[in-house]
Amino acid sequence: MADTAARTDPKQIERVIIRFAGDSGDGMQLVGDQFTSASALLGNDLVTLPEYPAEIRAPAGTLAGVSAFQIHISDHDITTPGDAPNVLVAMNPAALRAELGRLEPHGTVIVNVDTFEERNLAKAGYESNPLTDGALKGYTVFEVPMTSLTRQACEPLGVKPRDAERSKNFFALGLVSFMYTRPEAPTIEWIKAKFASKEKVRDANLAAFHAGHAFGETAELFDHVYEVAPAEQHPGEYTNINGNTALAWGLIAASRLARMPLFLGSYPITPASDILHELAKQKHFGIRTLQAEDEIAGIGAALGAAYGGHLAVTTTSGPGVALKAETIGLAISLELPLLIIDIQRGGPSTGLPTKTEQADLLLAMYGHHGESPLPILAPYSPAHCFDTAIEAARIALEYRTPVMLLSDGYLANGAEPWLIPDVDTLPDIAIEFATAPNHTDADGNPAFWPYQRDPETLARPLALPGTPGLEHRIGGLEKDEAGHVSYVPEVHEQMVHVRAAKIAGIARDIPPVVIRGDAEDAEILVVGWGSTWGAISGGVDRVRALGHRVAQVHLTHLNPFPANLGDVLRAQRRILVPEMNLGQLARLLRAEYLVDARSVTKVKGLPFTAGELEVAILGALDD
Amino acid sequence: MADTAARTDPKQIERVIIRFAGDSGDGMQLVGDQFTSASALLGNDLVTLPEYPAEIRAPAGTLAGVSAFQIHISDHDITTPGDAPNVLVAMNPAALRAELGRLEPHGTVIVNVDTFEERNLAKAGYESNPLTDGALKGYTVFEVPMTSLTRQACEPLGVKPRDAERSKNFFALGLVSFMYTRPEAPTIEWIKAKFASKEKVRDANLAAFHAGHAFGETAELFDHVYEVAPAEQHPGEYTNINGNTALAWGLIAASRLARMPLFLGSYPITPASDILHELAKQKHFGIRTLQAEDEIAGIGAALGAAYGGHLAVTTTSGPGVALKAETIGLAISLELPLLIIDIQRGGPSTGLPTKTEQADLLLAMYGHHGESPLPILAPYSPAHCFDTAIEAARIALEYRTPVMLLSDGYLANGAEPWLIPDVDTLPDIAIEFATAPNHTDADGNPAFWPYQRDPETLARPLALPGTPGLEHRIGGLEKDEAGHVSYVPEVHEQMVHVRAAKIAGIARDIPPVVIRGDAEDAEILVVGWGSTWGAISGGVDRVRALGHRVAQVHLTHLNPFPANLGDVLRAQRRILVPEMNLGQLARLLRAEYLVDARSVTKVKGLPFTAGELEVAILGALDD
Amino acid sequence: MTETTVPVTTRKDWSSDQEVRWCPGCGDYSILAAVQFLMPELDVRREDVVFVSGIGCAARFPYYMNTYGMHSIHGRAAAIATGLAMARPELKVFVVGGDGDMLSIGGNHLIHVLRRNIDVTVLMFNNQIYGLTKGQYSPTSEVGKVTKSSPYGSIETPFNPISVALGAEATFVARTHDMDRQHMMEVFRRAYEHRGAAFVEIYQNCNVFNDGAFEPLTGKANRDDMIIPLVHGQPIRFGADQEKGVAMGTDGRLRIVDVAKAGADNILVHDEQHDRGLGFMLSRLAKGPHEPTPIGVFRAVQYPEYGEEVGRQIATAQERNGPGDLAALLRSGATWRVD
Amino acid sequence: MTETTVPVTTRKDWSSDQEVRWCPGCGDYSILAAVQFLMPELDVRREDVVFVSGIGCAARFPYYMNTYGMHSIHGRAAAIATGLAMARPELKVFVVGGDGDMLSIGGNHLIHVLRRNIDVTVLMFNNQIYGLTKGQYSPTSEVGKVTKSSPYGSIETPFNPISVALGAEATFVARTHDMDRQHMMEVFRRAYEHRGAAFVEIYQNCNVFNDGAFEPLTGKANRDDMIIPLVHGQPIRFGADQEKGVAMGTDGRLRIVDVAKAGADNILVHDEQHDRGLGFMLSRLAKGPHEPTPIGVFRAVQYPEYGEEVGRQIATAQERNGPGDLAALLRSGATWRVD
Ligand SMILES: Cc1ncc(C[n+]2csc(CCOP(=O)(O)OP(=O)(O)O)c2C)c(N)n1
Ligand SMILES: Cc1ncc(C[n+]2csc(CCOP(=O)(O)OP(=O)(O)O)c2C)c(N)n1
Ligand code: SF4
Ligand code: SF4
Ligand SMILES: [Mg+2]
Ligand SMILES: [Mg+2]
Repeated sequence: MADTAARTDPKQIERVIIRFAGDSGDGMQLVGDQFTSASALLGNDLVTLPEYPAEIRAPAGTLAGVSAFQIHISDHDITTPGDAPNVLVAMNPAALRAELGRLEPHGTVIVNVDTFEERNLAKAGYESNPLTDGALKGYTVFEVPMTSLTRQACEPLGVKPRDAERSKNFFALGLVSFMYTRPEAPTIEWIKAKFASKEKVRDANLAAFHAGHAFGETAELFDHVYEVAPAEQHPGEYTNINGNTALAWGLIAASRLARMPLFLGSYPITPASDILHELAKQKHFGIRTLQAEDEIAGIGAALGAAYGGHLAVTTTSGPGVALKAETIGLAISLELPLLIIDIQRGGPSTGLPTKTEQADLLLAMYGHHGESPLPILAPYSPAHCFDTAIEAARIALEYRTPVMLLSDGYLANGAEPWLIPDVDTLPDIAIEFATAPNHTDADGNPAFWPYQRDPETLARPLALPGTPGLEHRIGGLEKDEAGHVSYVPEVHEQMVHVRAAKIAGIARDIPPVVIRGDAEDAEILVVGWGSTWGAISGGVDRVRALGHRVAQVHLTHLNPFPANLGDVLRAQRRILVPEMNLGQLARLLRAEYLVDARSVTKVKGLPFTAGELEVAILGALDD
Repeated sequence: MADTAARTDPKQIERVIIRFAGDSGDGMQLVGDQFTSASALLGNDLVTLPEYPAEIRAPAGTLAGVSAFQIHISDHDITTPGDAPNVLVAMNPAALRAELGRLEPHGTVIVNVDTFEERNLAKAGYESNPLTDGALKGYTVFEVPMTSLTRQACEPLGVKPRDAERSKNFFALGLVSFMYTRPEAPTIEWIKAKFASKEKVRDANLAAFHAGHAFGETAELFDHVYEVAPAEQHPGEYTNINGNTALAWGLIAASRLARMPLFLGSYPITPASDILHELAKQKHFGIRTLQAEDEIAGIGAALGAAYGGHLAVTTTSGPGVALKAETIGLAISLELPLLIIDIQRGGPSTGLPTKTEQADLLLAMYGHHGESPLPILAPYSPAHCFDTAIEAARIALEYRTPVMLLSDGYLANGAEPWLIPDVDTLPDIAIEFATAPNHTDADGNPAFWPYQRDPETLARPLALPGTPGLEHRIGGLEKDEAGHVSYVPEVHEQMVHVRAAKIAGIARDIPPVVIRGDAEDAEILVVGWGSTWGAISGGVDRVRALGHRVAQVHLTHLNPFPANLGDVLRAQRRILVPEMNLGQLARLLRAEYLVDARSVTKVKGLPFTAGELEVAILGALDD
Repeated sequence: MTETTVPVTTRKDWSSDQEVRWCPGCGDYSILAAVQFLMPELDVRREDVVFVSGIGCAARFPYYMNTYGMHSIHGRAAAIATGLAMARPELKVFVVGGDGDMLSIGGNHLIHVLRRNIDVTVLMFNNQIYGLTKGQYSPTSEVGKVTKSSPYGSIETPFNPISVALGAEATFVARTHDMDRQHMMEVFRRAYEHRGAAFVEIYQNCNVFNDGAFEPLTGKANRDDMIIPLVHGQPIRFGADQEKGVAMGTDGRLRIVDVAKAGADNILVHDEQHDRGLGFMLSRLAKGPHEPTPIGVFRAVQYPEYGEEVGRQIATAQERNGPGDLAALLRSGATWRVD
Repeated sequence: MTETTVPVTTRKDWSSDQEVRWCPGCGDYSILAAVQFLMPELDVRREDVVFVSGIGCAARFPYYMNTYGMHSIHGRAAAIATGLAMARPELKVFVVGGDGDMLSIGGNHLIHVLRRNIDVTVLMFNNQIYGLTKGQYSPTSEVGKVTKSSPYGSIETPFNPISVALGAEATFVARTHDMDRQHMMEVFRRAYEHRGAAFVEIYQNCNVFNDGAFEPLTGKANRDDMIIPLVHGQPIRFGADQEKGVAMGTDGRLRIVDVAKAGADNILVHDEQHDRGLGFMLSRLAKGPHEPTPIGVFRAVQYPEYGEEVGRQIATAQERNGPGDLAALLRSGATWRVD
């Protein structure tokens, strides 16, 4: 058959969802990332979902050790990593067993057949070989001897067979790149750069990648290859970015825009550590990072730096937020700008440390003693982490308040193409520090009153240590306008109200909510926050496509809510609030606006799929 | 005038509110306590309100150093320390200045006139002498040279004048005891016992007390003395008790009723420390107390003891609750019984450490990461702390869950007469520990599954270390019924729901709310929780006395709410929720039941008065 | 529990049914083996042993022991174990964790559990790295260490865990390493038998994120010249032929000397029970695992154990006041009757 | 700020307008006075000085200094000061607090700020009690102490703060007491001038809850025989006629000896820069303030200071990569254009 499928014109498809799965040691995240890059360069729209186990390295070949990377590529605007994968690449039996259930009916399975021998099957808990016992009936299965072909490809290089085997993930990458007509050059360049310092490994990986590609071309397994055309996108320069990197860069941008050095006090914790890693790397921006002894010290140091006039940040996940509660209370009492970034993960307690969840909203809102309000923001997509970091910094600085930013494990590690903003168009968020007294004392002498507020924003003046003549003391005890400790009942009551009013007043300074979908006369409004945006949008679009009128609101500002939110909500017939928790935003909306917001919840450590939300919305319409 | 007023029959009055105020060093709390005891022995109903400054000893004679003790005694059932005092005893100018504003119009002022000289007036910020400049017009003022009379009385004892002066508080006590016909004997006995080891001090105090009494009898200042008849009370044996003691005793009782030793892990903090002090004293009950290195260690040690089968408790205030958040999450995940006791004080941050507030309800409810529900209880009066401690222990043990108990500074230090319960009538709250396997594994061997739940309560079996054959591991990672770590999405979702259902299910096991006042057809329902009970009851009674129909519900169980609460609320025309915060219970009720609960708030570090609530309720009726 | 003798067991009895999930080649395996081999030699029943851990790779330890166990939260194991040991003095409580868990977030609980002399055996796996969070430097990492969180090299002076423990009044302090099962077992046995808090630092190789950190010391070829074994009552000597020794000068300086030159009599005799700082000086001998380093027991002194003292106070209180009468307690203030 | 010389000040300039609210007779007053008298002697401007404190009586200190100040939360001052000192290396940051604040709840931050050698001056007021919460025992209270929380006597071995600091790699460690203003001022000056973390323990009398705790040492009549002054480079001698001294034996034991008998040459010469544990041994000489106790500087060594190292790394990074170009950063991954 000279006229093999592979040589025919590629078949055009709108979109495809591919899931790479293998052992933790198999390098699935690495090839997933590179497949993403190559697709991004092609101009596809894409969303990714990496998933890895909590163990550093669970025993090889076991279900617990399976690591997976899902990518959804499309020729049009997409918002989720896809409901059910179309293609599953399974590097071993455990990967097949763990992941098969997610595959779409009649989906495609590509297995590394070399690994389907007795020991591995047993480790995965298979009693018989699924490749032969009919378990895969209905699926399109390609059995590829990836290990042995990789070994063969590396033989001429003089690489030992055991070492050569490690490159089998690049074989898989080559094969899938071929199937979906990804260009080879960028991947080759990338392998060369990435492994520049380890020649043997570089060459083995290159050989494996070529071999995989060549195998696709020559083996007559595939009827045809596929092509996903570039998506229509705003013109401009793009890069592929995950949420944690976007957040880190957003913080760097905010520090530039505020003309204040950046300070990070943090303690490592999954899935937040990468922000620390990224900022530690970018020291030439004048960034100071402290890997503190614990989360309390992390926020403590950040608070000290904030007091010293730095743009101060602490990053963590749920357990760390819990530990920081007392210091957050102090920051609220001191009224100092501070960013507290929570990359949420599955709880309670250690819970599911590598999985995603949205269950810290009420903790962010209420997790400090006394009446202690603070603003809360949440980005809705990986790239939006960049903007949200800047917006959080703007609010923190302008209102002299700690601000909570709630991202989550899905945003943190998930990636999407991002139209790189023109840095000159970013907002100026610099504030003025006090340089002169703002008061005259009883004896007619100039004085500095650290809690004499701006009448509009209610923000207090900040005088940095080092400013001559403005020496003053601040603290966590209740104080009066002059900053002096006061236990006078009326002063306390007034301060409690002023602190509340200051935060509530931020509503005047944030954009009103905008309705997506059917702004008028909708049958139902779907309200979300954070990382569910993609799935909710997908679900809403599907239900609208069925002819229903559906409105959608997605909140970035969770405290205070946008000023028009109450009116928007009260105008609705039905309100549905999908959340990856047991209904936390719904509680806030019900309490605040007395509207019958109903919850759709998913607490599985996994994001919603658009399909799930389609079903949920349709179900709610029946009520 | 042989026929002096003092020798006429005492004038009967229903009730009186007396406020003793002086410098921190003046011993006002001590004489207040003893006046309380004497009144209790007389059979009066009474409620007290001690108030002291945050400093150990602020400079003598300053406003910051004023310490006060208010007592309300009555011949009928009362519930608050009274709105405005009828009598103010002011030991120095600062006390007069700080406290006069609270006195009822035309009230009585008794001052220690010896202290009204220039230096003291200046320290108090008086520019002229209020005794002579007309500032006290309209009040009935008695100027008594307490210091010099005390000195004179002690002279024969050979006590040095400077030492003698220290007894002037007992002079005041003697005088007021005379005015309100308190029997002398119990106070004399008490002085003898209390100062047994310091003879000189004892004798000086006795002399001063007698002198004060005698002064009242002989000086012809008073038209007549007053008598407050005993209140009608249930027959039985009474003692006067404050909230912290009642709580400590309740914990001891619970440990007896559970047949488990008591363990307290705590870190000192005002106003909770006295519970630690009381339990440390009662070691003969087999109690173990650990003054830990911090709040986290306090709850950590308690959790360890709980795991070991002790009735485990940690006590603290707001800042400590914030610090314990992460460990509370672990306790929720482990499902171990544990009592977390928060004696709330003014916040945020260090706030008003010696003042009362109710602003930790939402912290208790939501202050942990992930979906982490736990029961919350709050006592409504000092004596009710005893019952609530037992009820909290019952729930913790039966449902294997940490429980939050929210008291506050007002309950902690306030006292009331308490009908001592018959210990034989207290409930048995003992639970059974696992002693045998509860499962058979795949190979047919017996196994112990630590998360295989009771189908009704959803409680898990507890096997104590030391139990042969039931060795197992527990932890904060998500786990399945067998107790094995599980990251399976469905297992997590199920566990999240089960943990929520377990706590929600406690509603079946707690008493329904009972309506006080007008159960039917009320114009308004007033809902409260915690220490506001007395003031709310007083306010409700006053409004009813004006002819309005008012219903009152006071919640001890705040999570879950009693099963009938929704029905009760939804049947109302208006709902008013008075709280010493910005409306935290109101938020919970609105979110849960979608009822328009309105808030009345007071955040001054002081309890509501019945008068304030009368005004608030009447105001709400107009809406 | 009518039997009075402890049943005979083997390693297998002490191994749980859970799959061990450390990276292949991790030093944690050999520590686990040492503990599992040791347990049958101790006079203890499985049900009376509890392993409490924090979070980290090391902290997974309890899952693999067929005893009672709690995998708690990061840094808090010592606090939790304190409560357990106080409540149940008859149990044998182990605290297990990593250098991050115990010296970073858990530093305060560690020094307090040692100071209080709670009856627990603390096993600290020091791999000089955060393993579970994938390789940040730890409070024991050397200056200059390049990790994800210190791409320009760490600038923090590391803790010397032995010094920290001794500065915190620890009554038993020892060091061992994962390449010597016999030594580990011996040290663990001594720690287990110590009444009060016993602290053991175990040099542990993290072959994924910090491979070979202790190789200069624990590598077979290096041991003779680099490991200084401490033996109570014996002169402190090392080297293939015991040719090197440690001596104290009147200037208050410990020095490594050539035994032949210095004279065997001038070699310092190790004294675990030295109460005023010798162990500390020995802990300062090496500035890191690239210099000759003492292993073994630095300090072992008998001080009152906390739980026992608590028990004694309760007993005293009961002698004085009787065994707690609830009805009487409720009447211990002034009371009155209403009829 | 064009002036280059620091204006001349007096104590009054350094005193804030806030009324001092300690109990009359409290040792805190004399410490405050010593600091306020010292400040004009240091080459520093008021606006460049920051006092950061936790919670406790001692922690009220910042309110009384007419400088910048933060009264933070219990135990966390060292952590907050770490961030401030890193962010603003030109400021002079003091950390002030009590024994409870720094060694109980704040113990971990204390040992880490010392280990990291952050440029702060830590003044720990040790009154061996919790003052502000009205008299519970503290981690430095002696065994047997009867307090509200230990009615049967405390059973906890106290920390020796000097030992803790030395065990935590502190580069400057000293002790002084509230009855000797000159000594306080001298020690504070040395601590202030030290680059890196300086730890000073100040024996402080709490006359309300723990009166006379240090009287056996600091009482005028007792000082000669009970206080052992440490002076760098000098033999360690004390007594009215310097008749007593401290000597080291080859058995590794420090002893208090009669100088005449032992011979003046055999008296140990104090060496603050001793890098391997002499300061620690000296800290163990007394088991409490009822035995002859060294005061002065136990250790003073020069190690790289943290903030400076951070600055150096930033400078290196900027040399290597230029001063941070935001637009370039956003393009540092693979990019593509859509037209
Ligand atoms: C409160 C909290 N903070 C941070 C983490 C993340 N975390 C888990 S283990 C660990 C450190 C692990 O290092 P180590 O204790 O040395 O153990 P190892 O993995 O090296 O054995 C960290 C930072 C957490 N689980 N909880
Ligand atoms: C988180 C927290 N826990 C507890 C307290 C209560 N508290 C305030 S000061 C203090 C200890 C005071 O002792 P110390 O630090 O020795 O200072 P001193 O008053 O003796 O000067 C305690 C326990 C608090 N304010 N915050
Ligand atoms: S990461 Fe290191 S310490 Fe953790 S299991 Fe792997 S090798 Fe062991
Ligand atoms: S309680 Fe003690 S430490 Fe506190 S101010 Fe009073 S005397 Fe000083
Ligand atoms: Mg480690
Ligand atoms: Mg103290």
